[in-house]
Amino acid sequence: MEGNLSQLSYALDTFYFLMSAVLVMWMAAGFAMLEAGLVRSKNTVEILTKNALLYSVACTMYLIVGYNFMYPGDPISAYLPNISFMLGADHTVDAVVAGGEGAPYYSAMSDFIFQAVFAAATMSIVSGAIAERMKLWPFLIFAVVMTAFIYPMEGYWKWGGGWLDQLGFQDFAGSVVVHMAGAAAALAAVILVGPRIGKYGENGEVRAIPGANLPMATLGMFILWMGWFGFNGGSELMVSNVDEANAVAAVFVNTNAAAAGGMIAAALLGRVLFGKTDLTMTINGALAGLVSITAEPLAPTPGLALFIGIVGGLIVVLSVIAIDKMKLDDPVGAISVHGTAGIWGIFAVLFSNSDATFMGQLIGTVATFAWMFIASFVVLYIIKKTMGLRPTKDQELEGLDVEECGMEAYPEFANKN
Amino acid sequence: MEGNLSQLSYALDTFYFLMSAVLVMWMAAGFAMLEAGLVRSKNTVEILTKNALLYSVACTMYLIVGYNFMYPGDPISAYLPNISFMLGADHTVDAVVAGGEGAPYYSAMSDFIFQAVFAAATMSIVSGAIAERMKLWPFLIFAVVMTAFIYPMEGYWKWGGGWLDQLGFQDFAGSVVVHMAGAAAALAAVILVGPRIGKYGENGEVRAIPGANLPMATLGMFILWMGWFGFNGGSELMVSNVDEANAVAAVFVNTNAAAAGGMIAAALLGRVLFGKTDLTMTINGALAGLVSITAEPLAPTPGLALFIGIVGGLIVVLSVIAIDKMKLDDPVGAISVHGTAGIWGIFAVLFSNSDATFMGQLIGTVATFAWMFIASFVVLYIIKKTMGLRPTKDQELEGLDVEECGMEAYPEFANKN
Amino acid sequence: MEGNLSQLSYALDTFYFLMSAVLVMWMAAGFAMLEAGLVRSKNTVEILTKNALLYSVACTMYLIVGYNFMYPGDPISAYLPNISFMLGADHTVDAVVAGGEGAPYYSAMSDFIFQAVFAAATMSIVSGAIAERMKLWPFLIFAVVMTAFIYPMEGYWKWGGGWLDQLGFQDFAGSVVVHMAGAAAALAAVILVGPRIGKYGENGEVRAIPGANLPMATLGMFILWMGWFGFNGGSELMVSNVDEANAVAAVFVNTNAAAAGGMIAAALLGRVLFGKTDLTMTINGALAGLVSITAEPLAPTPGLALFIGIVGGLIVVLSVIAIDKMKLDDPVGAISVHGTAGIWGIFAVLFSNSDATFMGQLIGTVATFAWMFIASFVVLYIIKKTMGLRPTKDQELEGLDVEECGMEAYPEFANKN
Amino acid sequence: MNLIKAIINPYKLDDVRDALSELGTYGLTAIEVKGYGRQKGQKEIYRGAEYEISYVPKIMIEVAVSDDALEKVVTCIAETARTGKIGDGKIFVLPLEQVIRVRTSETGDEAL
Amino acid sequence: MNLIKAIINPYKLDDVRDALSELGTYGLTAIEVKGYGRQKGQKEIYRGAEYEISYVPKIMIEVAVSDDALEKVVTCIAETARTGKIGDGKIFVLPLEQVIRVRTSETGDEAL
Amino acid sequence: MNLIKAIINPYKLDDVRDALSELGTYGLTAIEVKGYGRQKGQKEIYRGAEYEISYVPKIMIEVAVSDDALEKVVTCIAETARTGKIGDGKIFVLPLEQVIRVRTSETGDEAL
Ligand SMILES: Nc1ncnc2c1ncn2[C@@H]1O[C@H](COP(=O)(O)OP(=O)(O)O)[C@@H](O)[C@H]1O
Ligand SMILES: Nc1ncnc2c1ncn2[C@@H]1O[C@H](COP(=O)(O)OP(=O)(O)O)[C@@H](O)[C@H]1O
Ligand SMILES: Nc1ncnc2c1ncn2[C@@H]1O[C@H](COP(=O)(O)OP(=O)(O)O)[C@@H](O)[C@H]1O
Repeated sequence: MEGNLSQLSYALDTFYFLMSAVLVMWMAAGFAMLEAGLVRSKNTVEILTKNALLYSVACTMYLIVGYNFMYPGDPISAYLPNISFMLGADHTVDAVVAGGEGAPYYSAMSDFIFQAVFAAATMSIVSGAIAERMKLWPFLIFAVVMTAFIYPMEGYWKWGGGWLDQLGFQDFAGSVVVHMAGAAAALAAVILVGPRIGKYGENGEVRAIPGANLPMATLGMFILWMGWFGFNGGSELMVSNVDEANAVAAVFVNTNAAAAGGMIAAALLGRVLFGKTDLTMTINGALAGLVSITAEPLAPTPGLALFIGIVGGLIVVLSVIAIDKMKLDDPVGAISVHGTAGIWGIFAVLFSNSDATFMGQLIGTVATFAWMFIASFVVLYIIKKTMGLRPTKDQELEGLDVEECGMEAYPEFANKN
Repeated sequence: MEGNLSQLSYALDTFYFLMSAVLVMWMAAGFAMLEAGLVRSKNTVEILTKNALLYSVACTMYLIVGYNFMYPGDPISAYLPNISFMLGADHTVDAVVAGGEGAPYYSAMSDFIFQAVFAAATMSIVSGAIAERMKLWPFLIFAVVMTAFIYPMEGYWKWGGGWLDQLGFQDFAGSVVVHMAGAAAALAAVILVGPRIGKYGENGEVRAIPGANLPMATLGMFILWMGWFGFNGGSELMVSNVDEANAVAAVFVNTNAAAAGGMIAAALLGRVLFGKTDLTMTINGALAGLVSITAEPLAPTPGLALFIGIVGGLIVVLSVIAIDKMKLDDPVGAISVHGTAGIWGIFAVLFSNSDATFMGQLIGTVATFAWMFIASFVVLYIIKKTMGLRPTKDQELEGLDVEECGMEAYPEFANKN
Repeated sequence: MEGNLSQLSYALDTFYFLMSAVLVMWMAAGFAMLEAGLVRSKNTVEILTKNALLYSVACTMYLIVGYNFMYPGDPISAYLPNISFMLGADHTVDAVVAGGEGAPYYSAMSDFIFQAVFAAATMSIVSGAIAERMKLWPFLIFAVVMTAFIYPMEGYWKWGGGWLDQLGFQDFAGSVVVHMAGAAAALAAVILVGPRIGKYGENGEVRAIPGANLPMATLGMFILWMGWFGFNGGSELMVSNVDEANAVAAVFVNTNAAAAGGMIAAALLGRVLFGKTDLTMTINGALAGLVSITAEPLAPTPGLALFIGIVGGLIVVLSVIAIDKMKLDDPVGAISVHGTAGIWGIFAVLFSNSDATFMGQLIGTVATFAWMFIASFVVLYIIKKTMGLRPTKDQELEGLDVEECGMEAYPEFANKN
Repeated sequence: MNLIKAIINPYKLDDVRDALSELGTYGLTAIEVKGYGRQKGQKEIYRGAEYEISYVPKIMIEVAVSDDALEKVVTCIAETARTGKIGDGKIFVLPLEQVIRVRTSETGDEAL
Repeated sequence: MNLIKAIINPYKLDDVRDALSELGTYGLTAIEVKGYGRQKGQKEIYRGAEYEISYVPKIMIEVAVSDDALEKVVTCIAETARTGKIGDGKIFVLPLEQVIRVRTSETGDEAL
Repeated sequence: MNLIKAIINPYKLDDVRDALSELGTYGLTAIEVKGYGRQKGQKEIYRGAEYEISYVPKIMIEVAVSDDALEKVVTCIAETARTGKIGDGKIFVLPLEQVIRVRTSETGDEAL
């Protein structure tokens, strides 16, 4: 009887996990649509191919080794996890029914799928930043290493119980562990691959390169927003009692509030700065709000969550402009949305979570950034020297779609200039 | 033990609520795609921006004051709620475990998010009706008042336990409280803002202005349909026992049946009237079916639900034509889909719900319409006289995208005529 | 107390079923976007109309008679089910609480909606294969017969407990019962309707007819992938205890792994064969992986699931080319994705499910194929002789959109050649 | 015979066509073009970077007319398309050596 | 030299191109245009309101040819594009004063 | 007066426009065209079937110029558009009988 109850509770938590995983998997479509909408039509097929394949590569590599590397049975040290392959067996009924401290309360398989889509999300951040000028297969090879080792390494440090966790670094759903981490890798890639032809004039002026399909980009934002309920909501890891259910609900409310605040703030700031309401900035604002709250979507009151989102929305607009000024060409604003806003988010934890310390957050952020940036830089550098990262000038002018995929995204209407 | 069971039950109902909220939030994307597909390309960015921002504004205002205004702790009277700000604490374990009459059985936070997305849906209805000719910020200012007070007021009358509820007015998930209410506000807006340039010829003939991207519009319909399972399904408010679970399942079946019936009926009627199968009418038919069943998706047999949807689908086609003849320019058919079909739906309740009375339904409909129309009209009139609602003739001819947002939706292919 | 527990468990299973149904319903949008993206713009409105209406027709016919025909109360024989109309009452509390063998553990209504969307999926497979050249209403009339009788008949043989089930034929979620079945019907339609004008040159060379909107097609793939978690995950039929929860989680992991493997394999093979990475083949690869694992997503280890998907991805590429060589014009590759990969999937069951026998799988596949192909062929042949299946040469050259629907998908930019 | 090429504002196309029909000139071919001229496209800002939508969307219509019709067709187009604002466009007249109607192989004025 | 402008049905483009290649004329430029003429676009209904897709989508091809090639190129286009139905289109021949091949600065017939 | 029709590579459009402005020629009309010529589009494979993107996307610019400006405008366009690679395009010069500025009814050179 009691056993049946814990079984039912196990079932509910597992189901909650699986639904969250579905929502996070859906974010892959969001990134794909967002990026496909913000590039020029001549590079659309290629970015779609990248987004589709990176998701598959991430899930595959994470299954083969990444998951175990991030959550090792017997880590070598608090800094270094351990390698092993594929997944183990799931929890037995007895283990669950036995109950007591640390008894399993949801399926290990559901945990894997939820974690796997996080790895894919991290990689999706990179694809947007290097859009329109990086070759497909070199990118995918990077994705292999990234999702098998680079991301799982720092993931282990925090969520795998490594040194950052022991140090008290607080990151609920991954403002830094996922988002800023992805942005750091993106930054390394952007530096190594360089800006798109024509993005910066001789006299160093910044040139606008409008995206070809803004409805698509807007759809991408809505998909990401929807998926984020799974991203943050699922990160509570349990829903099966009153306190946990309240917690998950609070996470939903705060996540939504921060996104709303970020969008409104970015739209208003854009209106003030540019005299018009920039839809792409509005989109970035909502995403920045989501990233900002991801580090601590539970503890804040909805009012505070709204505030955290608003600041995130303001920051992202300024960050996009600043990063452009630094001649770092980021077509979709990935570095600003996931990086800058992620850093804001990690420190905003201090407002509401008393377990967080300034030093802890600082060290966690710096360490994660350093690892992700350096490791990505090295791997990409090797790829650059071996297969090369960038297509030829002519290929880039003609567009990567025909070059890489031999087809056009809109063969009947696009005019490729 | 017993306590654990009620905790688990609380968790399930809360989770069910949250999943429903996610689906309803997703409807915001549906409205955005539907409207973006049915306008001309030169007004696409602007309608997307409106849809994105109105969702954020609605969630924010509803959080700050709307929710409390609609569900006041201490209402002033059955006609007038009361003002208070932000959300209170969630339910305690003790209160839940204590059980007994009126013991809380799901998280208050989950209730809020579910209610908030309803407020956003109401506002989304307006944006479609005034597409292509209303300035962005005046629209958003209206959205602020609408979601903070106008909608919550009549929401209080019925769902907040106000006079319409006491009067026995029956509206399960909001055919009138949400949909017709939104349509009434839309009607006020359409009258004040006037038709698009060129919509009606000198000799009063009605001119067609085809939407620029029908796949996008179709996607919008599917998204809305999907979201409606949360909209109606979640409105049962409980799933945690056999009767409730059966009820939610019945709501799913009936909602789907009504949508299917509405779509088929509208497609056939269009085929008969126009000689061709009008996709946009087919889309409207499905949505009209959904709106029609929303007032009572539980009591009808699936057969009756199918019938209610079919009638809704027939009505919407005739309504679209009639409203056009009245020179009320509604580019997406929002008034017909949400208003006309909503009224049909509220009276269709009489077929299956014995608690409903003709007078009750009539009074509820008239009162809601009157309030929504008048209040919206007044607010919009003030905005019109102060900041103005409409862009200049040249701006409208050139398109609102460049005027309001400084960018084009499809810069590489659209030809703006 | 015990009763409450079984009630709660009933509620959870029902809710799990409903969420799965929502995901499968969402697949209708996936098929619509996939097909709308892979046809030429001049046939886009028509394919969207087909996809929208076939979903409604399927749900309606399945409600009226199809469901009862597939799951008859008193079948005539193991080969022949029985006809009856509409749905019966749902389970009573007593029946559930009574417990014991075969006590109902989830709502019958939730079962219906889950089954209904399967019928729609089967029909969606056909619409893609005959895209750009089959008249709308004849297609819909076929959809009526298909979802009312043709599909339910073979569905009864297996899932309704008919002879194939008694024979030990194993098909977890429908690699054959749904997917290959749909492909068989599609094949009959493709043969009867013939290839698109210009698809095959005089000298028999195969001409490419690129799809007009690849981002749309990619979105379709992601939607289908997402929906498949409901398609396979829901087919476990229960989640409410540790073993079942683990099973559902395993299904999620395997489904995702197979899709990922299929996509990567197809992309690589395409790269090798064509020298470029064909996005449409990459999409087909993911879908083929999903179809392949659908016959047995539970028993395999994730590693085996990955392998099954990989083979599915390789097969689909070769199949698409082969079927084109046989002058069977299948614009979206439906026959290869659902048919060829489905057959692979049904035999792949032998790797992991000891209950499956080679003969059992063979007979089940052959019988299902034979029935679906012949029955569909006959019905379509009658329609062809009476109303005709194909528009005139001029209409086809001009495009079906204007002919059938009187409107264009992208009136402002498409150039119809 | 002559070929008239007129560059006009897109929203004037229907008016011009109607005006021409009244003159009895039914045939014409319209082409979407981007115009650069005195009338500058506005400066816009996209994600913080300035860019000029430097062209203005225009429609170019081509009408083949007989010598004696030339005069009135040109004036007709000019008057209908005129708004007095910069960007009204231009009309070019080119000599036309031969016209063939594909369907009938008629040539010269009969082919118009 | 002459510039031939031919307005044809979109689905005839490939045939015409092939036919011209056989004549040894490789170069041409194709432009998507909307045609108005005897052939009326059909009346359609959108959401209950009538509208005429009053134009017909056509392709205009421009081919520059030497004087002696003119004759056979025109006939070739006309014959390939002809279906005998209204809407077959028209061919215009304009005098061409000069041709320059940008790549090599060749002019005149060599530049064709 | 003359009408210059130049077929150039799309990414050269801005350069050509800037070059012309420096010459003092502000007005021009740009048209998206598909070019067929020596420069063949590549063979591609779509779902296993070969197809040739047989055209190359080009931009055709039309500039009306006075007789004395003709020379330098043509050279200016040719030099700016030249890359030396096949596909650089062609420039055609046609006689222009008349030009009218719609807004002011000015005609002839003043209208340019
Ligand atoms: N010299 C020219 N050659 C070709 N087209 C021109 C020329 N000058 C102007 N145009 C076309 O005429 C349009 C209107 O010219 P513009 O100077 O803007 O207005 P207006 O001539 O009325 O002052 C331009 O957008 C361009 O398409
Ligand atoms: N006077 C004209 N000037 C320019 N283009 C014309 C003229 N007359 C016809 N056209 C073009 O030729 C196309 C075919 O003409 P139409 O009259 O429909 O067929 P046909 O000439 O074969 O009877 C039209 O769509 C239009 O693009
Ligand atoms: N005879 C012609 N008539 C019209 N346009 C032509 C002709 N020959 C070439 N063109 C145009 O010029 C473009 C460049 O010509 P191409 O032969 O490819 O390069 P190039 O002339 O530099 O060798 C072609 O794409 C086509 O648009």
